[in-house]
Amino acid sequence: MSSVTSDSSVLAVQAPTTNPTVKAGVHSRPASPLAAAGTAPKPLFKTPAFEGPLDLLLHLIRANEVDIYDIPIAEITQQYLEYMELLEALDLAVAGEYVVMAATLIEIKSRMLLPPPPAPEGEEEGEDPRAALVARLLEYQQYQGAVETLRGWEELRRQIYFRGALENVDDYILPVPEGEATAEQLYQALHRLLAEAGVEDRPVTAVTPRRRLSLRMKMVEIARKIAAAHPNGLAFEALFELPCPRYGIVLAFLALLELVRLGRVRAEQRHPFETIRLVPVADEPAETEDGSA
Amino acid sequence: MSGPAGKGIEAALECLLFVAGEPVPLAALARALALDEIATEAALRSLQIGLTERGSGLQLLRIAGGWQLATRPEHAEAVGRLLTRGSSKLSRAAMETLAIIAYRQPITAPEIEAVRGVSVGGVLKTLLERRLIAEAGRKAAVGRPTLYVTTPDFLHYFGLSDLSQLPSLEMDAPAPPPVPAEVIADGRPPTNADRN
Amino acid sequence: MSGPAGKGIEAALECLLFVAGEPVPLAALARALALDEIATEAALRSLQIGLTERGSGLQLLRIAGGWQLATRPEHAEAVGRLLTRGSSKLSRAAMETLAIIAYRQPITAPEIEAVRGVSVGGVLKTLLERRLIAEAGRKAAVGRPTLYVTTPDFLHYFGLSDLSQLPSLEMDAPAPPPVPAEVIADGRPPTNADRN
Repeated sequence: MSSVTSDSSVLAVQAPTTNPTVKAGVHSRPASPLAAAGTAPKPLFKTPAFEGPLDLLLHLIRANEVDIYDIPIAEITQQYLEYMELLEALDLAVAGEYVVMAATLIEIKSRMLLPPPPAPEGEEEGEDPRAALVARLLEYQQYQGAVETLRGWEELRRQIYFRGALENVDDYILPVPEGEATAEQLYQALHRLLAEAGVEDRPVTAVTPRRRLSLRMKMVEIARKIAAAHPNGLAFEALFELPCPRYGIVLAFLALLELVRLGRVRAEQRHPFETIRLVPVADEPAETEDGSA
Repeated sequence: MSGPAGKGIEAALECLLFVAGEPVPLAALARALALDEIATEAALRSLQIGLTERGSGLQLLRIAGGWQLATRPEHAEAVGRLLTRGSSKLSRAAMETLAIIAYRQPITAPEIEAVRGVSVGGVLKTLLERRLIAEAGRKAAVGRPTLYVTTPDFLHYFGLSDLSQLPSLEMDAPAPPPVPAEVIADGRPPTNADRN
Repeated sequence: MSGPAGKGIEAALECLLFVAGEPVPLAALARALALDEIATEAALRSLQIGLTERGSGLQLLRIAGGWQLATRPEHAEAVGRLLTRGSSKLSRAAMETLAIIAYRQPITAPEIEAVRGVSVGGVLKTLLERRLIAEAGRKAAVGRPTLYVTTPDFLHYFGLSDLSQLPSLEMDAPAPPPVPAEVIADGRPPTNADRN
């Protein structure tokens, strides 16, 4: 019970310390303004799931102990896709955001295979295809560090309790001041609420359950479509059943790329600007595992 | 009585009485302190004397059903000046809940929750404590849920003379059907992550 | 400072802080006591020290822009036994979203989503509901998206007296990644961590 902990002038001075040279993923924990001497924040519990694609990528970067500024894209992409498969195996809905990131990774990977474009005058070299992603990861990592600190402070703060709110004190319930809020405000509140609920001018939205997305399922679906359109071939545009969410488009495109890469589908375009047609590669009818028959 | 342990118990008692905001039965205090009732009562009396001796603004009262911390009457004037400032406005959650009750009374908590899409237990407690709503019997339905109505204080708060002065709801669409909670959230089924 | 008048002021302050149950700004306390702010602050500090010296279970904190009485952490266990209900902790999604808003406010949902890489609609609703964030107008951009800021309740939740107490954002390496302008422009003097 030192007098230090309750003196607010000291509390104010206990501002977070800065330490600019911390290693990736390791953040010094600044003291909470409420921190009593000797009370360390409790360790954080580890959640098994990830908070999105950036969280997953940072995890893979740390787990592989690779330099965030020199990410081995091929390797990390491979592990990322494996993790996505794992999510599906756990019967978790793989959110569209993971799929979008997969597309980004694959794009970066392919750009890194290409020779770099000629550098503009006066510049040493072209931009690293990974630069934008690295910037995002770094920014996100900053906030993760802040979250760790805040989590500790939350824990400390929860060790102290306050008096029930003013209105809980029976002795001191005074008549509420007249005109504190207007009936108009009340009316607005309900209107806002009903508008949010979609009953005002929009029809009540039908809720469709989020479907489980799987690259493999999409590949099967697309392979079937293309096979069915044989021998004319399927128009590229026909792959996408619009309107559909952005990740749906990305997923279909990824599935198509994968089918092309595996040599199961060929894309043909007779003339520039003409519709791209997709035809099955039926050289080896035996190769129909994975449901492409 | 006032050794280190004794002081520690008194300090803990002070905390308990402070957070409770209502009379706390001796048994509940003893349970929270993991002490027997005799030791707890001794500590209460010691705390009571201590508060008086050091001229605290607070006093420890034994009233119906338990023990309660309260302000001393000589500071009523200052307290009155603070409270009349009307510092505590209704939260948005309270306002929305109140709006639903005002327009659809008598109404049960599950019915309010069907519109708001979140649980309203805490908000109802606040509104009851501020006497803006009151209980009005129970609905003849499964679980016999409590019905809520607005009070005269509600009218006073909003400067209305009676309920007929509430602005009429001009809906473009027919009266609000019970909306599934999923629609009120942003169209996605609620997940644990969203709920905290 | 601790003459009869001084003690009387401290006792009155104790009453005010006890009754309010929320952070009370210095100005409101001064008004209720009919004192100037300098004398009121002196009395607050004196009360703060007095509580500690006599081993009270309560402490006086400067939090969320005001002054508030609170229990001392060493009694958390006993208080926890008395209070059956506890508020739920924030989910990780909520924490991340809150951190981004705290550092870059005012900020829109699309801007938050750009940082987190996932949609935040449901999380924002939760944070609004818990009054940790509030809407603050709309951004003059395509679609006029809503801007979000943190609230005094946010400060209170983490035990901060103001936003300057937020932990500084640390970069992991000396190379210059793009530091968002908002971080530097939030009124804090830029630190080394910001520059690197």
